[in-house]
Amino acid sequence: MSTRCAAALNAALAEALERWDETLLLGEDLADPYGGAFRITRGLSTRFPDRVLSSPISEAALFGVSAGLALRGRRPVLEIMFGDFITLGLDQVINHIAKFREMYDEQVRVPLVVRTPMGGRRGYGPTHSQCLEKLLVGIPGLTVVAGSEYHDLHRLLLAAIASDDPVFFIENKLLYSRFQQRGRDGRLGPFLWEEGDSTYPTVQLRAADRCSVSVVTWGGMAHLARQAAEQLAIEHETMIEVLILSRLAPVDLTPLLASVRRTGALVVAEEGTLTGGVGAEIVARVQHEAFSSLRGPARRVAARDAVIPAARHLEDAVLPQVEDITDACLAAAAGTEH
Amino acid sequence: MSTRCAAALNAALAEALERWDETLLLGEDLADPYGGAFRITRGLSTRFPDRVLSSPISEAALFGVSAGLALRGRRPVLEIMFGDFITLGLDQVINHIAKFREMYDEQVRVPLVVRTPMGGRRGYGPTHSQCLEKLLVGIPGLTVVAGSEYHDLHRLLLAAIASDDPVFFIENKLLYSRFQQRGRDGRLGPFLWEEGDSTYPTVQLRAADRCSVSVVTWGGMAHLARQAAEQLAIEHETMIEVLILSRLAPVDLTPLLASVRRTGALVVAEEGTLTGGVGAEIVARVQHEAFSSLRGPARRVAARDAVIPAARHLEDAVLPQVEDITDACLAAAAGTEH
Amino acid sequence: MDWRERVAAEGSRGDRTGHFEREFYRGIYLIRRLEETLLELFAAGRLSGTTHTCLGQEANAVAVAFHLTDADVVVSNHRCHGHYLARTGDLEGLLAEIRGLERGLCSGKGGSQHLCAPNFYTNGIQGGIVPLATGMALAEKQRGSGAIVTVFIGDGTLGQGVVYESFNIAALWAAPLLVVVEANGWAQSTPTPRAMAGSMRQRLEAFGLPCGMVEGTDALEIHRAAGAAVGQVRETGRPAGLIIRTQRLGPHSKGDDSRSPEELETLRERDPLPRLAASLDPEQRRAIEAECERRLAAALTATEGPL
Amino acid sequence: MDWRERVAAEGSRGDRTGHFEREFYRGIYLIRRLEETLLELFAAGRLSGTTHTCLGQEANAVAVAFHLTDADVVVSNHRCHGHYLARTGDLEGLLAEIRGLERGLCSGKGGSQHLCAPNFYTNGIQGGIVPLATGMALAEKQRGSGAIVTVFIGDGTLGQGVVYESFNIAALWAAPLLVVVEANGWAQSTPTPRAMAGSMRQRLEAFGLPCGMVEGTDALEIHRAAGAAVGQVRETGRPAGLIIRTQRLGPHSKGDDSRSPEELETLRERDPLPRLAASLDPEQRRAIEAECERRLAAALTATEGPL
Ligand SMILES: Cc1ncc(C[n+]2csc(CCOP(=O)(O)OP(=O)(O)O)c2C)c(N)n1
Ligand SMILES: Cc1ncc(C[n+]2csc(CCOP(=O)(O)OP(=O)(O)O)c2C)c(N)n1
Ligand SMILES: [Mg+2]
Ligand SMILES: [Mg+2]
Repeated sequence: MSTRCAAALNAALAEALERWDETLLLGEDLADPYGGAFRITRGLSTRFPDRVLSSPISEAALFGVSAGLALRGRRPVLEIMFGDFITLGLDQVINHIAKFREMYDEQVRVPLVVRTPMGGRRGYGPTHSQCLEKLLVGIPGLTVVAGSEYHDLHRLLLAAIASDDPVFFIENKLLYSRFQQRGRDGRLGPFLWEEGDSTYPTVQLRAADRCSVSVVTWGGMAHLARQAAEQLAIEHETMIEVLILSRLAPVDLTPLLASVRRTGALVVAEEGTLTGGVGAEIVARVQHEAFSSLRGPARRVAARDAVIPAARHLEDAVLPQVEDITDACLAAAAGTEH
Repeated sequence: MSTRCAAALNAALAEALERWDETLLLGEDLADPYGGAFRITRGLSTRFPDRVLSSPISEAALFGVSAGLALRGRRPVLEIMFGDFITLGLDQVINHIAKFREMYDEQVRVPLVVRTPMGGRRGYGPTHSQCLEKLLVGIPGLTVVAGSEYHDLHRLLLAAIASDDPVFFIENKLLYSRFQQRGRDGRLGPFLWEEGDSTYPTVQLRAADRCSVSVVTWGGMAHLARQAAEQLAIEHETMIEVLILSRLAPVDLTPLLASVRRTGALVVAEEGTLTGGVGAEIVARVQHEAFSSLRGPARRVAARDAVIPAARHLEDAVLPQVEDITDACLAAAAGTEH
Repeated sequence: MDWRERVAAEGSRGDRTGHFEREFYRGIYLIRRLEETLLELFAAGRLSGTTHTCLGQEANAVAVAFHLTDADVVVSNHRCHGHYLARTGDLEGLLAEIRGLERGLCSGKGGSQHLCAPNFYTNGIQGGIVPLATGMALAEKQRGSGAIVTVFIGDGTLGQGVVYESFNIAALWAAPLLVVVEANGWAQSTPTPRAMAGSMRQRLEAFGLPCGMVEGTDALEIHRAAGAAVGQVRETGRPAGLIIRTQRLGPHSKGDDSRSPEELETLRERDPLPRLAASLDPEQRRAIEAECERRLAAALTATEGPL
Repeated sequence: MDWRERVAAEGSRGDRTGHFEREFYRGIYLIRRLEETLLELFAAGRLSGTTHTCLGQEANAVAVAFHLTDADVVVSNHRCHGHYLARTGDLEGLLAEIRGLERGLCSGKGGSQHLCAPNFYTNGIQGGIVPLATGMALAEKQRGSGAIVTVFIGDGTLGQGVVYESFNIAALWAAPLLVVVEANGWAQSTPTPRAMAGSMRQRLEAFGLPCGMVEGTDALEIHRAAGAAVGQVRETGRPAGLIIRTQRLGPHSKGDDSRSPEELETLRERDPLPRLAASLDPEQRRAIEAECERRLAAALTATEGPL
C-alpha cells in the first residue's frame, strides 16, 4: 500500500461522515481551504458543510460541547490542534466525559472521539511538542488509542468513531507524511509480521530467528523501534521482537506477555517523558504477570524528564533516539542489572 | 505531640506569612470567618488582611495569577478547594508553571505552592473524592509533596513555601482531624521509627524483628498501612516495614531500595486508581534498581479503576482497604507469583 | 395541552380559580420540606457525604419547569434537588439516591450532586455543565427535536471561564439554550460583590445572549419571566439568559453558614413561599401541605436503608 | 526624561521636527525587515520549527513600547517578535534564539514563541498568558514598584475562558494591567466573525475593564490611543483594555495563508508603514532604512550557526 497516514485518516473521517449522520467534526481551523493545522480534515467541510465546524479557540468548552452532543445522540469527533492543548480540557475529560457512564449508573454513553497530534522532532518547542498520553491512561472510563503507520489507520479511526465510549485517538505528528506499513503474507520487510484480530490490535514485527528481547512501543516510536531492530540484527546479531500497541488504555498485554515469556527481557520505548509514563504501567504489569520469565530488570526508554527545547540539537538530546533503544536492548539481552 | 494536622498546617501558613512579606494566600473562601472549606486558613485573613485573598471561582486563572505573582517576586500559596479541581488548572501547571524555569533557560524561578486536599472515604462522591497525584508526578519541573500525620507537617509545608520552585502540597482530607504521629527515641508505638534528615523525608515504621515485606505509601494510606502492619504482626506473625514518602516527585527511593534489599518484597499502597498511578513508577524503578533482591513480583494496592461512588458502601468497595494491604503483604511475603 | 402547559397558560393569564397558584405552591412546598428534612437527617447523623439545599430558591425551579415540555432538557449543578423535583416529581428516587440506595436514580453512585434521569443531568464541578448543555442544545437542534436545554448556574459560577467560552459558542452556532443564573448573592462563603466585577447582565449580552432579569421574589413574577425566556429560546432557536435575584436561606452545604442573623432575617423577608402561601385559600393550602407531608413521609419510609 | 518618554511626549505634541515620526518609523521598519527575513530563511530551509510574524502589525508594538518605562512589564504571545524588538531593540538575541543558538535569549530552548528577558515574557498557549500578566501586575502593585503590565493578545484568543477569569480578577483586585487586543480579523484560518459572537469591547467592559478602541491604522493615531490607555492604567492603578483594529499581512505562521489576493490587497492598503514612510523626508527615511538593513545584516552574520 502506498497510502500516506494523513490520507488514511482523512478517508476514515470521510467514511464516518458518510455512513453515520450523527458524525460531526469539531475543532479549530478545520474548514476548507485550510482543512486543519495538519490538513487532516481537508475537503470535508466542502463535502459536509453542516457537519464540519471550525470553532473558536476554546478547548475546554469544545470538550464539553462535544460531550453534550455525544450525550444526546450525536457522534462528535473533536480535533485538538496540538496534543499539548488537551491540558485545557482535562477537567471536562476527567470530571465529566470519563465519569458520566459509570457515575450515572449506565444511563448514558458518551460516543466521543478526540483526535490530537502529539510528539516532537519538528522543532516546535516546549508547548507544541509533548507526548502527553500519560495524563490519559490513568483515567478510568477512557479508551486511549495511539495510531502508528503499522496499523490500518483507516480501520482504527473508524473503530474509535463507532465506539459508544470516549476514545482519545493520538496521532504522532511525524506519522502524517509517512506511508502506511502493512504486512503481507506474514512478512514486512525482513520481519515476520503478526497482527491480532482485535479491534485495536497489537502489531508484532520479529526476526525469524529466536529473539532475546521484547520491545513494546506505540505511536511515533514504532518507527524508531523498527530501525533499532534492523540495526541490532545487522550490527549486533541481536534479534528482537517489536510489539506496537494501538490501545494504551485499557491495555491488553496478552501478546506482550507471550513475547516476554519467549524472550525473557523487556524494553518499553516511549516518546513521552520517563517519570509516570505509560511505560511505568507496562513494566509494573509485566513484572507482575511474568516475573519468573524475566532474566533481568525491565528497561524504559523515554524522553528525559525535561522541557522539550525548540532548537533541534537540544530537542534531540531530550527525546529518545534509536541508539537509546539499541543500548537498552543490548543491556536487556545481556540480562545485566542496571 | 497532640497537635491536629489541620492546626499544624494552619500554624505553618501563619509562620510563613509572618516571616516572609512576600507570602500570600489565595483561594476560594479562604477569608474569615469561613477560613477555607476545610478551615485550614482560619484566622489568617484577620491577621493578614492584605495577604489572604478569597477569590472568585476561577481555578484556571488562579493558577496563572499565582504563577504571575511568583514570577515577580511574591511567594503565593494557592489553595485549591478540592484536589479534583486541579484539573481545571492543568494547562497553567503543565504548559506554564512547570516549564518556565527551564524553558526560559534559568532566567526565572516560580516559588509557588499549591495546597489541595485529596482523597475519599467521606462520601463526597465522584467529583470530590479523587486522589489525582498521578497527574502531577510525571510533569517535569514540578515537586509533588504528600503530607501525612507521620511527617512534621508544619516543617514540611514551610519547606515547600521556602522552595523557589513550584510545589504541589497534597493533603489527604482525613488527615485534617487526625493528630500528628511522631516518633520519639526511635520508636512510635510498637514500631521502630526512622526519619531521614532530608527536607522531604521518608518516614519508616518497622518491627524490631526481621521484616519480610516493604510497604511504601504516602498521604491518607499511611494510616491504613500502619493498621495493616499491626494486623499482620498480631494475626499473621508477619512483620513488615512501612515507608511513608513525603515527596512523590522527584522521588528519592534510597530508603525504599535499602528496605527492599532487606525484605526482598515490595508492596505499594496508594489511594488513587491503579492504572498509571504513582505506584507504577515506583515499581518500575525498584524492579530496575533492586531486581535481584526481589523474591517475587512487586504488588500494587490501589483503588479500582473506577469512578468513586457517593454511597459509602460502594465507595468502600472501590477504595483500597486495610485488608487489601494485608492480603498483598501475605502474598508478597510468600513470594508467590500473582 | 399537557398538565404543565395548562398550568403555565393559567399562570400567564392570571388564573382566577387559583389552580395555578396551588400547583405552584405544591411544587415549592414539597421541595422546601425535602430540603429541610435532608438537613435534619444530616444533623441527626443519618446521612453522610454532603448536600446543598435550595431553601429559598425553590420558586425558580418550579417556575422554569412549568414552561418546559417533556422533551426539553435540564442541566443543573450542586444545588439541584429543586430542579430535579420540579422537573420530575420523583421524590423517592432522589431521596434514595441521596441515601445511597440501590433504588436511587444512579444506584447511589452519584449522590446528592451527580444526578441523571431522562432529559436531566447534574454535575458537581462549577461551570463545567455549561458547555455540556450547549452541546446538548446543539444536538437537539440538529436532530430537529424542537427541544430546548435549560442550564441552571449560580452567580458565583460566573467566575468560571468555560461559561463564557460556551456562551460564545452557543451564540455563534445558535444553540437553543436557556441559561438561568440563580443570583443568590453568595458563593459558599463569598458575597458576590467580592467575586464579580462589572455587570452580570452585560456578561451574557457581551457574548450575544439577550438576557432577562427578575429582581423581585414574587413567585408569579418569576414565573412570567421564566415563560418569556423559555419562549424566546424556543421561538428564536438561539440562546438567551435569565438572571433571577434570589436568596439562599440555608447554609451553603450542611452547616456552614457564617452570615449574621440579621442578614438572614432580611433574606427571609424575600422568601417567595410565605407570600404565595398567604395568597391561597387556607384550607386548600393546608390540604396541599398535608399531601406533601404524606408524600415525604412515604418516601422516607420507602427509602429507609443503610446510612 | 529618558529616550522613550521624550519620544512619547513628542508624539503627543505632534512633533514639528519629525523626530518622533522617524523613531517610530525606525522601530516599525526594523521589525518589518526582521519578519520578512525570517520568512525567507524558512523558505530557504535555513530555519526549522515554526514562527509567527507580525507583518502589518508592527506599529502596535512600537506605539505601546514608546509609552512604557523600563520597569514596566510586557507579556506577549505566539506573535511576539515585534513586541520584543520594540521593547528591547535586541535584534541579535532574538535572531539567535529563533535560530536555536546558545547565545539566544533562552539559549535556544524557547525558540520563536517562548521568549524571556528582563520584564518580558511570552508563551505559545493562547490565553494562558493573561492570568500570568494579571498576577504580575498584582505583584508590581504589592511591591509598590509603580510598574504596569501590558499583555498583548489576538482577537481569536478572546475565545479562551481564562481570559475572562483574569479580567474579573484584575478588576476585582485592581491590577495595573493593560490588555491590548490586536484585532487582525483572523485567528489562523478563521475569520473573527466566525469565532466571536457579541461585542469585543463589551467583553472587556462587562468584566470591569474600560476599553479604548483604535479603528484606523494611522501610526500616530495608534500611538495616541496607546498613550491614553497606558496613562489610564498608570494613573488609576486599575486594569483597562485597548482594542486595535489591525491587519496581518503575512501568513499565520510560515506559508499557511488561504486568503484571497484581493483580500490581501485590501489589507495592504491599511498598512501603516508606507503611510508613515511617505510622511518622512525621503533622505532621512532612506538613512533609517539603510541603518536597519545594516543592523539586520550584522545580526544575521553574528548568528550564523547550525540550523
Ligand atoms: C470547579 C469548582 N470549584 C469550586 C467548587 C466548590 N463549590 C461548590 S458550590 C460553590 C459555590 C457556588 O456558588 P454559586 O455558583 O453562586 O452557587 P450557589 O452555591 O450560590 O447556589 C463552590 C465554590 C466546585 N464544586 N467546583
Ligand atoms: C490553547 C491554544 N489553542 C490553539 C493554539 C493554536 N494557535 C496558535 S495561534 C492561533 C490563532 C490565534 O489567533 P489570534 O488570537 O487572533 O492571534 P493572531 O494569530 O491573529 O495574531 C491558534 C489557534 C494555541 N497556540 N494555543
Ligand atoms: Mg450563589
Ligand atoms: Mg487574530
